[in-house]
Formats: sequence, C-alpha cells, structure tokens
Amino acid sequence: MIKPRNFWGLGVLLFALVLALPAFADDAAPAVAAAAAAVPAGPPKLDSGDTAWMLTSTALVLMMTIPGLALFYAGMVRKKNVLATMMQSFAICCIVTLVWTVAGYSIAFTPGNAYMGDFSRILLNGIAGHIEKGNDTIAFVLASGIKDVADMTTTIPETVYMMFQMTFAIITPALIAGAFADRMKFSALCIFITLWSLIVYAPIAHWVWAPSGWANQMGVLDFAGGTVVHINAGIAGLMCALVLGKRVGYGSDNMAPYNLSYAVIGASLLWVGWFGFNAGSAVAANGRAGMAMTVTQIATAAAALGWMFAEWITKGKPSVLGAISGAVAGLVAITPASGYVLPGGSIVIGVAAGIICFWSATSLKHMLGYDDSLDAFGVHGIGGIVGALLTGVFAYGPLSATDASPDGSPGGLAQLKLQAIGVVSTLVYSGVMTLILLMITKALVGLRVGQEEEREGLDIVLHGEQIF
Amino acid sequence: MIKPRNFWGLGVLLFALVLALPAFADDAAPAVAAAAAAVPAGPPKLDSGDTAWMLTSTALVLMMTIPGLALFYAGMVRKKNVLATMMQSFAICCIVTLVWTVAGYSIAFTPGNAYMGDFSRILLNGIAGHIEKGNDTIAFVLASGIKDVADMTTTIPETVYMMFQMTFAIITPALIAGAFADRMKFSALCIFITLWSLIVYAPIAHWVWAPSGWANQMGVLDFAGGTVVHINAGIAGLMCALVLGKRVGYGSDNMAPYNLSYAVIGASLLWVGWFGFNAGSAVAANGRAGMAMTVTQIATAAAALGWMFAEWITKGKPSVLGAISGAVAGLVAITPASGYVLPGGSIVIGVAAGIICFWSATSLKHMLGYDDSLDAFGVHGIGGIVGALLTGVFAYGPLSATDASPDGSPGGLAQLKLQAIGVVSTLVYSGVMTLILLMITKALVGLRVGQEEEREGLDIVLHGEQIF
Amino acid sequence: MIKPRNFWGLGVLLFALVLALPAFADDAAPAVAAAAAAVPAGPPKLDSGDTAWMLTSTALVLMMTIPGLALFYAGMVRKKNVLATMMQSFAICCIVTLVWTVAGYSIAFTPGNAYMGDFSRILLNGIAGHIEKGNDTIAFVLASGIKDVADMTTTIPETVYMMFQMTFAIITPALIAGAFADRMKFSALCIFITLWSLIVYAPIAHWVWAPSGWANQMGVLDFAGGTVVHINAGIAGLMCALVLGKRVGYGSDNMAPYNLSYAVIGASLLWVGWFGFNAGSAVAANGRAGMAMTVTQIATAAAALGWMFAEWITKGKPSVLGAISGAVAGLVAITPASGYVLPGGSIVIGVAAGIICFWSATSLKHMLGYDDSLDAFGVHGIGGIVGALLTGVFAYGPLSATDASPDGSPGGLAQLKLQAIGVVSTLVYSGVMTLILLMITKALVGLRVGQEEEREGLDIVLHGEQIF
Amino acid sequence: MKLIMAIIKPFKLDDVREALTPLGVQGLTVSEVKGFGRQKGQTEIYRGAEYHVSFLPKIKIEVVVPADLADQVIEAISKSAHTGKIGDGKIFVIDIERAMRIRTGEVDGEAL
Amino acid sequence: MKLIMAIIKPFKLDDVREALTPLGVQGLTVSEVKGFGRQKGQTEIYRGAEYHVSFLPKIKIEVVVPADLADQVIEAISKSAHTGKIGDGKIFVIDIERAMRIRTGEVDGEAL
Amino acid sequence: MKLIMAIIKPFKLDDVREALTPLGVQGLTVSEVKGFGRQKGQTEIYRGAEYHVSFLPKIKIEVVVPADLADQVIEAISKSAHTGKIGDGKIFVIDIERAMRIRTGEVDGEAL
Ligand SMILES: Nc1ncnc2c1ncn2[C@@H]1O[C@H](COP(=O)(O)OP(=O)(O)O)[C@@H](O)[C@H]1O
Ligand SMILES: Nc1ncnc2c1ncn2[C@@H]1O[C@H](COP(=O)(O)OP(=O)(O)O)[C@@H](O)[C@H]1O
Ligand SMILES: Nc1ncnc2c1ncn2[C@@H]1O[C@H](COP(=O)(O)OP(=O)(O)O)[C@@H](O)[C@H]1O
Repeated sequence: MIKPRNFWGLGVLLFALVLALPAFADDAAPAVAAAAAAVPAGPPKLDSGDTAWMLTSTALVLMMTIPGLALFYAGMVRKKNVLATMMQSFAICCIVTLVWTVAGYSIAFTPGNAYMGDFSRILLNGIAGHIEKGNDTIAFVLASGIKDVADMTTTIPETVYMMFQMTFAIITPALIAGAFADRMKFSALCIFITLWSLIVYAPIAHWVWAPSGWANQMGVLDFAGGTVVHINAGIAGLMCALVLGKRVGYGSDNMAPYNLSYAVIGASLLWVGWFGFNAGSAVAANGRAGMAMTVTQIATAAAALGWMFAEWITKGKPSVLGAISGAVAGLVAITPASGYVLPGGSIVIGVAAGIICFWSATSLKHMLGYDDSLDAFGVHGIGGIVGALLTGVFAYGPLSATDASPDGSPGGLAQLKLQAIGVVSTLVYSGVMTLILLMITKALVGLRVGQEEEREGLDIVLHGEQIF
Repeated sequence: MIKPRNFWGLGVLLFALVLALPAFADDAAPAVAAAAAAVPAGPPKLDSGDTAWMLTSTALVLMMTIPGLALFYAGMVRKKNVLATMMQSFAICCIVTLVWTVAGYSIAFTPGNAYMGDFSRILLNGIAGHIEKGNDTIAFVLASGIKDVADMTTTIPETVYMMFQMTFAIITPALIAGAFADRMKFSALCIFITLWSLIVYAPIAHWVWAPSGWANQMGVLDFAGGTVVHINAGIAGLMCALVLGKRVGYGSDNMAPYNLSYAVIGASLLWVGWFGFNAGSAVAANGRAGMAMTVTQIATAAAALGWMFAEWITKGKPSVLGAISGAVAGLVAITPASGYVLPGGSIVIGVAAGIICFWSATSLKHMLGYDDSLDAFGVHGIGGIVGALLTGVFAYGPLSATDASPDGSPGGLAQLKLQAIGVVSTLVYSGVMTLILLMITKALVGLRVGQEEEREGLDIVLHGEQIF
Repeated sequence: MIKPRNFWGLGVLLFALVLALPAFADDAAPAVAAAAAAVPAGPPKLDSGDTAWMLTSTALVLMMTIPGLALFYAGMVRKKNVLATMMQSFAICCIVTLVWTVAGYSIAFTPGNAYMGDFSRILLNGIAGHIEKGNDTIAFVLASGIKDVADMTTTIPETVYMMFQMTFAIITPALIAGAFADRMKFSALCIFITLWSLIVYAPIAHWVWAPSGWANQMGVLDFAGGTVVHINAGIAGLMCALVLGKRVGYGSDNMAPYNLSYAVIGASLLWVGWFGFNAGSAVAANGRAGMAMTVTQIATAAAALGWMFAEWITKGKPSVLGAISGAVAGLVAITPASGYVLPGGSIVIGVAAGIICFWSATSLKHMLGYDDSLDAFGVHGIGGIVGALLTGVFAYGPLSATDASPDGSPGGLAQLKLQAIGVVSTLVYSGVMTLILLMITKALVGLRVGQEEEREGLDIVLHGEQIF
Repeated sequence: MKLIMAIIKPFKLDDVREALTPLGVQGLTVSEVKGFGRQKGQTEIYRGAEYHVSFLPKIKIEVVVPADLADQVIEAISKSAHTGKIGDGKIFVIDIERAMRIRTGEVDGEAL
Repeated sequence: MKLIMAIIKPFKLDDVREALTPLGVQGLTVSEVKGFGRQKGQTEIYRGAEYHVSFLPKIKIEVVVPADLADQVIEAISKSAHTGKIGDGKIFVIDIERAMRIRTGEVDGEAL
Repeated sequence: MKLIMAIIKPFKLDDVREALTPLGVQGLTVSEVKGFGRQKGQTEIYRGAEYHVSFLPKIKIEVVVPADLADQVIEAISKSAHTGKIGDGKIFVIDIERAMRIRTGEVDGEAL
C-alpha cells in the first residue's frame, strides 16, 4: 500500500525539478526567440477558410471522445460495465468543458510565466472583447507576454482556438479512464478528473504550447499532443492502475470483451477524428495541415499492420482487437510528429509504434503485473514516448521553417535530447501529481466500488441501468 | 375521443390569430427595416471558406438525424421496436428531402408574404440559374421581396443554403417521432410527415427566418431553430401522444430500453452534429460561428450536469440516460440563443434547461398522464421554450449588431415579450395544425397498429425484420 | 471449375482491347484538347477555403469505409461473422493506405501514358518538394504531361489531393468484400486486395481521372467514381462470388442478418460521408460542389423511396434493409452524375437506381444463381451502370463548361455512347483482371476457409474472437 | 416435490409471477426460449431471401414446489397466462427427487 | 408422456424439426445453451489475455410426446442431428406426469 | 441416471466446472437464466419510470450423471457454488430414464 503522506514531498521535489529543466537545454532557445522578429502590421485578419477548417476540426476532435473513445473503451469491457464505461467518457466531456471554461483555458493559454498561465481569461473573461457588428474580423493572437519571445498569430477567432483546445483537454482525461475501467466509483471520477484537468493537464499544455511555456521556448516539439495528451494520460493511467489495484477476478475470470464491434466503430471514429486532431493542429487549412493528415494516415495504417503481423506471427492469428489497437498506437505515435515529418518517417514511426505497443500491451503488462484494464499506459503512454522521441529523429526542417527561423527544427541528436526532456518531465510531473490527486480523492470519497458491486457490474450499481 | 370536425374551425381561428400577431409588437420593426439601407454593390461573391463551412455543416446536420437521432431514439425503445424506430428517422429523411425539393423550400424561403413564401422555387426551379462555366461565383441573396426590408446577402451558393435548410426540415419531423414511437403505423407516418412538413414546418420557417416573415420583421430572435425546430416538434409530439394514446402496457409492463448504448452514441452524434446546426447558422465561418459553437458546448455540458446532479440528488443515482437527456436538453435550449449570447449566459441557459427538462420528463409527464414515449415534448418542447425565452434575457447586442442596427438585439423586457410571441404562435399554430393533420391521416389510413401487433413489435409486423 | 491458364490469354486480349477503345470515339477528343488553351500565369495559389473543404471531404470519405461500410456490411451477416466482416473493411483500409503510398498514387495520377501513370511519385517521392517555411502556398497541378492536353490546376496542396484520392482507393476494394463475405480466407484477402489495388484500381483511375487517361481525353464523364469505384468493385465482386462459390447452407440455412441496426448506422454514415465523396470531387468549395451535394441528396432519397415502394407493392412490406439498400443504390448511381446533372435529372436517376437495383438484388441474383452475399454487384455494379449511362443523358452543359469549352459536356446520344464505352471497358478489364488475380491468390494460399470453419464462423476461426 | 415447467407468452411473465406469490411460491427461474407449435409466425424477407419465422419467442418458467401445492400452481399459471389465443403455451409437471439450497445446505421442502 | 431433451449442434436444428413433423410432433421448445464436453473449443486471445473457450454453442430441444412415440422421436433426432463428428450431442428422456394446454385447459395427451 | 439441475451465481460457473472434473464428469450443459427469489435486485429508473429488477441473472447447469455419482456431484456443486450470501441458488435432482450419444448411438451410462 502506497502511503499518501509520501507524495507531498514528491510533489515539492517535482516542482523543483521542473523549474530546473530549462537549464539543460539553453542552447535551443535562441532559434525560437529569434522568431519574435516577424511582427505583423495592424490587427491580424480572420481567414474564413482557416476558420472553417478549425471549426470542423473541433467537431472532429469532440467526436473522438464522444462517441469515439466511449465506444472504443465500452467495446472492450464486459457486458455489465458497458454503460458505465461510456458514461465515463461522456461525463468527463461535460465536466472538463466547464472546468476549461472556468479556469483551464486561462491557466493553459494566457502568458503567465513559463510554468502556467495567468488568470486573465477566468470564465473566458474578455473573449468577446473585440466583437463588434456580429462578425468579429480580428484574428486571435496567442500572446507570449514575454519580451523577445514571439507571439503566435492565428487567422481564426479566439473562441475557435479556445474550443479546439478544449476538445484536447476533454479527451486527455477520458483516455485515463481506460486504466481504471470496471472498478472506479463515479463520484471519485468526478472529483479526480476536475482536479487533474486543472492541476495536471492545463499546466503541461502551457509548458508545451504556450509561447511562454518553458518546453516550447526550449524547442521541445509536440505538434498535436504526444506529451501533453498521450504520455500525460498514459502515465496517469498507470498510476491509477497501480493505486486502484487489479480488478476482482483478474487472471482467473473470463474478462473477454462483450462486443468488440463497438471497439471497431470507436477506433474508426478515433481515426477519422484524428484528422482534426493532427491536421487541425496546423491551425490553418494549408500545406502543413495536408502533410499532417498524410503522415497520420500512413503511420496509422503501418502501425495497425505492424501489430497485426506481429500478433499473427507470434500468436497464430491476426485479431481484430490487435488491428484496431495497432491503429490507435500509430495515431498516438504520429501525434507529436505529425506537422514535422514526411511520409518516409511516418512509416517508420508507425511500424515501431505498432510493434512496441503490441509488446507492451501483451507482454510488458503481464510481466510487471499491473492491471491497466484497457491499456491506457501500454498504448498511449508507450506509443506517445515512441512518437515523441522519433519526432526528434525524423523532423524535416522546412516543415517548421519560418522567416525568423529559416531552417525550422530538423531532427538530430540535439532535438532528440530536447524530446527526451519533454518526455521525462511529463512522466514525472504527471505521474507524481496524479498520485497525489488520487490520494486526495481517496480521502474524500474513496476510489473503488465494493467487491460485490464490482461483481454485479457498474452499470446497475452506479447508474441503475443495464443493457439487455 | 377528440372529434375531427372541431379542428377545422380551430385552424381558421388560428390563421386569424397569426395574422393579428404582428400588431402586438410593431415597435420592434423599424430596426430591421433600417437594415435595408446597406446595399451591396455588384452581385455578391462566393467565399470559399464560408462555403466550405456550410457544406460541412450540412453534412453535420444530416448526421444528426441519420444516424444520430435514429440511434438516440432506437436506444430508448424495447428490442422489438429498434429497427422500426430507426426506420422512422431514415424514412423521414427520404420523404422530407423530396417534399422540400418539390415545394417546401419554396414555401419557406422565397419572398411571398409575411406568412409564407411563393412558388417561384417549386421543384427548385431556377436554382441553377446563374451557373456558368461550372463554377458559379455568385453568392445567394435571400430576398425579402419587400420594399424597405433588407435582403440577406450570403457568401455561399443557393444550393448550399437550400441544402443546409433541408437538413433542418428533415430533423424537425424526425424529432416528433419520439412521441409516437412504438405504436404508429408506417403508412400513417408517411402521410402525416409529408403534410406536416409542407403545412406546418415550411410556413413557420418562413415566419422566423425569411426576411419577409412576420416574426423576423418583428424582431423575434431564433438563431438556429428554438421555435422553428424544437418547440414546433415538441408541441406536435405532444399532440401525437394525446391523439394516439398510451402504449399498450404503459404503466404495468417493463418498458426499459433495450440498449442504451445506442442512445449514448446517438446523443454524442447529436452533440457533434449540433456544431453544424448552431455554428452553421451563422452561414459563414466567422467570429459569430465561433461564439455559437462555444456557447453550444458550454450550455450542453452545463445542462447534462444539471440533469445528472438533479437526478443524483433526488433519485440517488446519476443515470446515463439522464446525462445524455440533459445534454440534448441543453443543445435544444441553446439553439435559439446560440448566435446571440455569451458564455456566461450559456451556463445559465444550460443549467436551467437541464433541471427544468429533468422535471418535465420525469415528473410533469407522469402528473399529466400522457405517454410521450421518448419525451419529444418534455425535452424539445420545454427545452425550446426555456431557450427561446432566455434568449430574450441574455442576448448580447454586439453579436447581432450591423451597420444598419449598431446596437444589435440586446436582451431585455422588450425582447422577452417578442420571444414570448414567437413561442406562443408556434405552440398554437403547430399544435392545432398537427391535430388537424392527424385527423386527416387517421381518416385516410388509421394511425395506430393493432394491439396484438403492438405487442409483437413493429419490427416484425411493419417491416418483416428483426434483430437477434 | 474455371481453369487458371485460360486467364492469361484473356488478360492479353484485354489489354489489346483497351488499347483499341479510344479509336471508337475519336470525335469526342477535340473539346478536351482545346481546354489546354487556358494556361494559368505564375504558380497556382492555395485557397484556404477549398483546402478546408478537401481536408473535410477526405475525413468524410474515410468515414465511409471505417466505420460506415464496415457497419453496413457487418449488419447484414450472421453473428458469427460480424467481427470478421468489420475486419475486412478495416484491414483493407490499412493495406491500401500503404499500397497507395508506395505505388498506387503514382500509377494513377502521374502523367505516364493513356493507360497508366509513371513511377515518378513512387513512395510519394517529391510530394514535399516545394515545401518551404512550413506553409506551402503553391497549389497542386495534376499534370497531363501531354502537349496540347490541359493540366488540371487545383487550389489545394498535393498532399490533400493525394489523400482525398487515397480514400477512394480504399473504399473500392472494401466494397468488393461484400461479395465474398462469410467465406474468404483472411490471408487470401490480404494478397488479393494488394494486387487488385495496384493492377486494377490504379490504372482505371488513371484512365478516367488523369488528364492523360484515355477515357478522360475521350470525354467519358465520371464525376466521382461511377466507373472507377462502383462498376469496378461491382464486377470484381461478381467474379469473386462466381469463383468462390456459394456459402455453405445457402438456400437452406437461415442466413438472416444478425443485427440490421448496424446496417442502418452504416448506410447513414455512407450517406453523410458521400457528401465528401461527391461534393468533394469538385476539388473546391464552390457552386459545383453545392450542386453535387444537392443532387446527391435528392437522388439518394428518391432511390430509397423507389426501392421501398417497389418492395412494399411486390412483397407487402417496406423493409428497413430495403430502404437503406435503396439509399446506397441511389448514392452509387448519382456518383458519376453528381457534378453534371441538375435536381430534375437526379430524381430520375434516383428512382431508376432504386427500382432497378431492387430487381437485381432480389430477383436477378436468384435467377442467375450466384451468391453475392451482400450484393456488391447487384447494388454497386448495377447501380453504377445505371448512373454512368444516365449521366450521358442528363448532363447539363453549363455545369462542366470552361473558358476553353464553353458548352461543357451536355447529355445526348454522343455522350451516351462515350459513357457506354466507359462502362464496358471497366466491366471487361476489371472482370478479367479480377479473375486472374483470384487464380493467383488461390494458387498461393487458397481462397476459401474449410466447410467446418465456415460453419463455426470466421470470427473465431480466423481471428480468435467473438461477440457475445 | 414437483417441477412445474410452463411455456408462456413473454408479456405474461409478470402476471404469472404475481399470481404465484399469494400461493407462497418464493422462487422461480425463467429462460428465454423459442417455441414451435400451432401458432404461425411471420415471414421475414431480406433482399429476396425469404425465411419463415417458425420459432416464436416464449418464456419458460421453471418452479419447484411441494407436491401438494402443484395443483394450485398449475391452476394459477394457466389462469394468469391465458389469453385464449393460439400460442398460449403449455404446462408440464415433472417429479423432483431432491432439492438443496446452496447457501444453507437445507434440503427438499426447506430448500424451496 | 415423455420429455425428450436433446442437445444438438445449432445448424442441425432445422433438420431435426423437419424430421419430427412426419411423426406427428406438433410442438417443441428450443433454447440456446452452451455445452461443455469432449469437443474442444478455440482459444481466444485479447491483448495477451488468453481464454480457452470450453463452452461451445449448442441448441437444446425439449419436446414432450406420448410415451409410445418416444422411441421413434429419439430415433428421428439421433439420425437427423448426426454428423459423426465429436460434439454431436445427447438425447435424454424424462418422465412427464402431467401436461396442460393453457389456451384450452386440455390435459395430457390432448395437450401436446 | 440423474439429471442434476443447479441454479448458481454466474461468476461461480468456472469454479463449479473445475469441481466436477475430478469426479469424472465429462460433459454438462449451461444456460443463462433469470432467477426470482429471496435475493432482491436493484431498481432501475428511466426518466422517471421505475422498474424493480426482480429477476437476477443466474446460470443453470444441467448435468446428467450415473445415479451413484449423484451425491458426490451435488456435494461438489454445493461447495463450489457457495458464497454464503443470499441468492446462491438451488440444486434439483430429476430421474433420467434413458440417455443416448448422438454421434455413436451409445446409450445410458455409455452416453454420458
Ligand atoms: N410437445 C411440445 N413439447 C414441448 N413444447 C411444446 C410442445 N407443444 C407446444 N410446445 C410449446 O408451446 C408453445 C405454444 O404451442 P402452440 O401449439 O403454438 O399453441 P397452443 O399453446 O395454443 O397450443 C410452442 O411455441 C412451444 O414452445
Ligand atoms: N453428462 C452430460 N450432461 C449434460 N449435458 C451433456 C453431458 N455430456 C455432454 N453434454 C452435452 O452434449 C454436448 C456434446 O458432448 P461432447 O462430449 O462434446 O461430444 P459428443 O456428443 O460427441 O459426445 C456437450 O457440449 C454438452 O452440451
Ligand atoms: N422454487 C424454485 N423453483 C425454481 N427455482 C428457484 C426456486 N427458488 C429459487 N430458485 C432459483 O434460485 C435462485 C436463488 O434463490 P434465492 O431465494 O434468491 O436465494 P437462496 O438461493 O439464497 O435461497 C433464484 O434466483 C431462482 O433462480
């Protein structure tokens, strides 16, 4: 049994560590700083095409969580937990929407300092500021708030940027739910997710994506959320699996999925929606978005086939669950890389993700003996790490080049080192904070349903409903 | 038993009432009339970004009905009626497509008079008028046809406008089906929906959205269809529930939903598709669309949590059906408000809709004793009324401001009065007309399947199929 | 038993035939050649709105295969084959993605000659060529590579064009799977599809859509894939059904679909996704896209009602499977016509497709006695032929008019003749080549699972999984 | 003890259960079954393939009662499951030699 | 009367039903069951978790017939359900004390 | 021979099967059933409509064994299915007159 009191110390340690990290890679900063030279004249204008694509991308990414992830996860549990598993995704979507509106967005995307934003957008205060005559024509500038650090000028309204980012804030905690499926109390989930979204997700998003964030300034590359979303959710999931313990009957009862066809629908919708996730992260309908979509498709297919053939060879049959798990692993791994790599690199990333995640979900997990019900860590954590590191290898400079930084961020040893820093900081911060928040939640309402209730199934016990 | 002949008199009465309504609010008209001053020079141009968003929105709104609503409704019925329930949405989609093509669009969106359009677009006559060299570059102007009343100039082709509106014309009658699920004859449905679409939907759409429509001129605000779609479908559903009577076994048999996971998928797709519904109602990819999407998301989450906690507190458990019903209630309520309110207002609208619809679907219905099988009235009717009225309270002027009307339409008592007029007229016109059309249908083919057939289930009886 | 060796001769014969075809319709060529006169000045520019729509369309068309087609097909098989059927669509999606990346795209869309492209885009070589400063602003030109034949200049990046076309390359072989559902080996599927995609699909796409393709030059009209996708998949399916033979128990066992509600979801997603398929084939967000979407909607609804009423009259009940099958038939038939016809023509095409496909799937098939499990030929083959021919009747000139060809391609006898050439060449080439590839696959791994395995079901036998 | 096995129409289940309670029947077991009999089913047609549905959904109730209660139970079931329409179902009686309650190990009469 | 209870392979159901009709059997009841026996199932693997499927899908037929018909019915079932492969199933015979048709109240022989 | 029919809690199925193997039981048949008894279910509420779930999921095991094995089998089942909580289920014993293995035509003891 892990003792709560130890965590407080760890949390403090962690903050110190994070404060120290930027020092490891000072050399990478100038390139970014130089980018500040390009200053747009006059207030930036909306572009209707870019806005159209970002509105669409927002819808696509929302679709990833509901019904995508809800189905993917619900398709892997036993009949008695199908509704409760869908409810986890659905409720998280609702809770995080409000948390993000109230404070999450402000913490993540206002200048603040290198570790978190400020409170200037609490309750979206001021987001309607320059609306005049209905059609707001001024585009959003993601301000760095720091002298010599460039702002990021978009061609879309701030509401759309905020919404697009909200859908990322939603799916990340929803991914964690895969690790504690089948046994967590619903009340515990509500509390834990609220805290986690504010205290873990929003700051990490700030580090990596706000111009003022330390990782961003340092040059850590994460196009669409390898660290912020997947490693973050993966390690948090691992902590949940460790703290909650194994499902009743794990290893002896038959826990075969009730209806894998749901999981296939879910994985398919994740795939389609991921075009919004990755190509949408270009924040415009342009060549970079097109390339991001292309490498997403290729890596996903390569990973699905990678897992499928690995399984076919080692276990004798190519399972459907294997193919879709591989696809998700590929989607995860290409996420940080998507705006940086070319098709060649994407094949390598895909195959690597497919095979490595196959190994982590089918062997590593059993070797280490934790029960991560739906492999939040095995697929998202490991897949995210593979992708984040390989981004540092395969990044193609011209894709990220700008006037201010004409070489962009090409892959290489220097970049690999930066990527490793990104990975490790996320693992450490998210891992430790998740443990702390679990302890708090446990103290408040307890984490797990009783053994009898777990046997009976969460659908009827927690929600008073069932499928027939 | 309601006697058919009484309805004819009511219908006439009603027309008179509607003719009289504009007189109640004459003071609101000038602002709109003044808008006519802004005349664009030369034929208006297409904008590819706006067109891209509207093409996308059309796809999203179609997805709301098939498979969204089909699943939402099918997930709430018993096994023996699952296919028939999906068929209702699907067949309505097909029927209304043709009805709209033949006459509905013309009745709704040509100038005509204040009560209905004319017949200049029968069979879409002339819609290909200015096509030349494949790529039509002239944007559609929704003409008022009235001196001193402004036309509405869009930046998209007429075909796209017509299609976008068609998807609204499709979902509205499909919503009604929730009220008569489990017992209506399929032949009756085909006839009733055809008539209803032409005689109820198209005129109301004209009142509210055509520049020449009386409600539009008066200043009734309905951004995306609180009155036209939801109150309209809700009250029509109530009439259907009253005329058809209760399901066999209502109150004694177990009518628990067969597979609520379908309903979760359906509600999720409704949510995602609603971005097209509300943000698409900006008819452009601009700041107003972004704000409409934002408030849609927030109100929906707030309403889902509102219903969920209300149920948790009063019944002891937060049900999945409750959470998704709340989400739909929130989507309904924010619909009329979406292009007019800011995030703050949207939270209030959401919470109000969630709690009030919880009460109407779980208590009011049982108190009044009608059997609205899937709560078409309880959720869409009541939710629509909540939203339409609160739009009059929370509307933020600058969102709807134009050169001609620099203050826009801010909320306040005057606006609330206008909103109430919109609500009441819709309730009365739709309610009465629906009754009349039900009587006609009953006279032609009868409304309800036999008791034995109802017991056996509509799937096998009406369609000769079943799920296993 | 068909003997493999006969096919080689047929293949050679076929090539000769195809080489000869252009001679039949030389008169049609000049109009197209004349189009070459319009040369754009300077490198063509990206348009963000068009790019937004094409990114969206790509997502929509991917959604058609996964989960759309996967569900449509899985909903029509017996319980024991549900997962295997979904796996067919999913695996084909993955395999074709890589095949297209490696060589398919190059064979289809580089200049080459009239019969196939060249190898300049092998492994997408050079597709990142003009990327500079991240945001590539140069739009893609689909080069004809032939003097006096016009290039096709788009307003989107090449990656997006390539991806959009990839989704077509994916769905086509996935459609074939309907014919061999319930009995093909998974290893055979992997091999057959790889070969088919390269040797059948890519060349036919080149003929019809590459500016240098013989059918394109001759003036065969196929807006979105009536020949390339549907007739092609349909005839290939028929060959598969003939070569594999009937399912065990065909005609005696009850083969009623396990869960038609999946098929309804699938058909609905196909419908929604088809907006990307057809309106996306305008490669821009413009008036032609709007008209393509309009006629798609109308023809689909008309076909669904056509099949439904035909069945209602002849069999006594309107089945859900009938309505959705009709909708798919309508979608298929309007595909080649979508950018060429007006609403009036689309109603005729829809009704014709609905009734004729009803007849082919319910009567013709049983008369001829082959077992095309899910009617790949009866719906896609026949529907595609109906649509391709009627395109030649109803094409409205101004929709395809350009500066160089101010009359466009109006329907008429001349065009009908061209369409027939397109249909016949596709039938012959695809039919014969499919037979050859089936023989090769059979020689390598065998085509069909054993009789006992077929009885037990593909889910457990091929993939080691089942639904409960 | 007797095992009363009744095949009834599905929607009659609640009525039957309610009719048994007053007799002191404290437990019973039901299964979803398909019945073939005089009652004719519908025809299903899927794209021209016709299947006659000769098996109709029924509910099988199995209830073990002391021998002296059997008559009353049969009577109660036959009344509460009766509609008078074809397909109402059957009641069969089988002898039970022993019974045991797993929780307590009680046997025979005590176990019911 | 005798209750003939047969466990058979699912795809043999129609054959068995057709074999019984000529004998004058006018009704029977079937259930979907899972059988455990000598016939071995497949192994399912879900992300490394292996489950051996020891329960295979079977169909249970229950048909009550007059005692003198029992032999013929057993014979007919065993022939029509026979494939000769492992897992073909079993036939059990149980004595039925009483039978009643709910619709009419007819009993015993009349009720079948 | 005796037919041992046991109604047990679903999650106990594997335990029971494992308990029977050592006794030489080579086959058995299970069905998913719903049980009504002293154990009370949950209440389901769907938009204000309350349904008390009086039928709880149970597994019915049917195993035919030689008469002399019956005691041991009953003992094994009652031990392995026991949790001590309400709803553990029942075991009933019925006499079987004949048995036949369809594959081979073997009868009675041989057929099991
Ligand atoms: N001989 C029989 N053995 C077992 N079950 C029977 C028998 N005859 C009828 N049944 C069951 O009883 C149900 C009703 O019988 P049916 O002949 O349709 O009508 P009725 O009950 O009015 O005589 C059947 O569906 C079947 O499940
Ligand atoms: N002793 C038994 N009691 C009840 N059912 C049995 C028994 N033995 C076998 N069965 C049923 O018969 C089916 C077939 O038995 P199995 O041993 O696999 O093959 P075979 O029928 O060829 O002997 C089993 O799946 C099970 O349902
Ligand atoms: N008289 C009976 N006849 C048939 N089945 C019974 C009978 N009594 C109980 N059962 C079955 O046994 C199950 C358990 O019974 P219950 O009264 O809930 O608890 P317990 O087994 O602890 O006595 C019931 O759900 C039902 O399936």
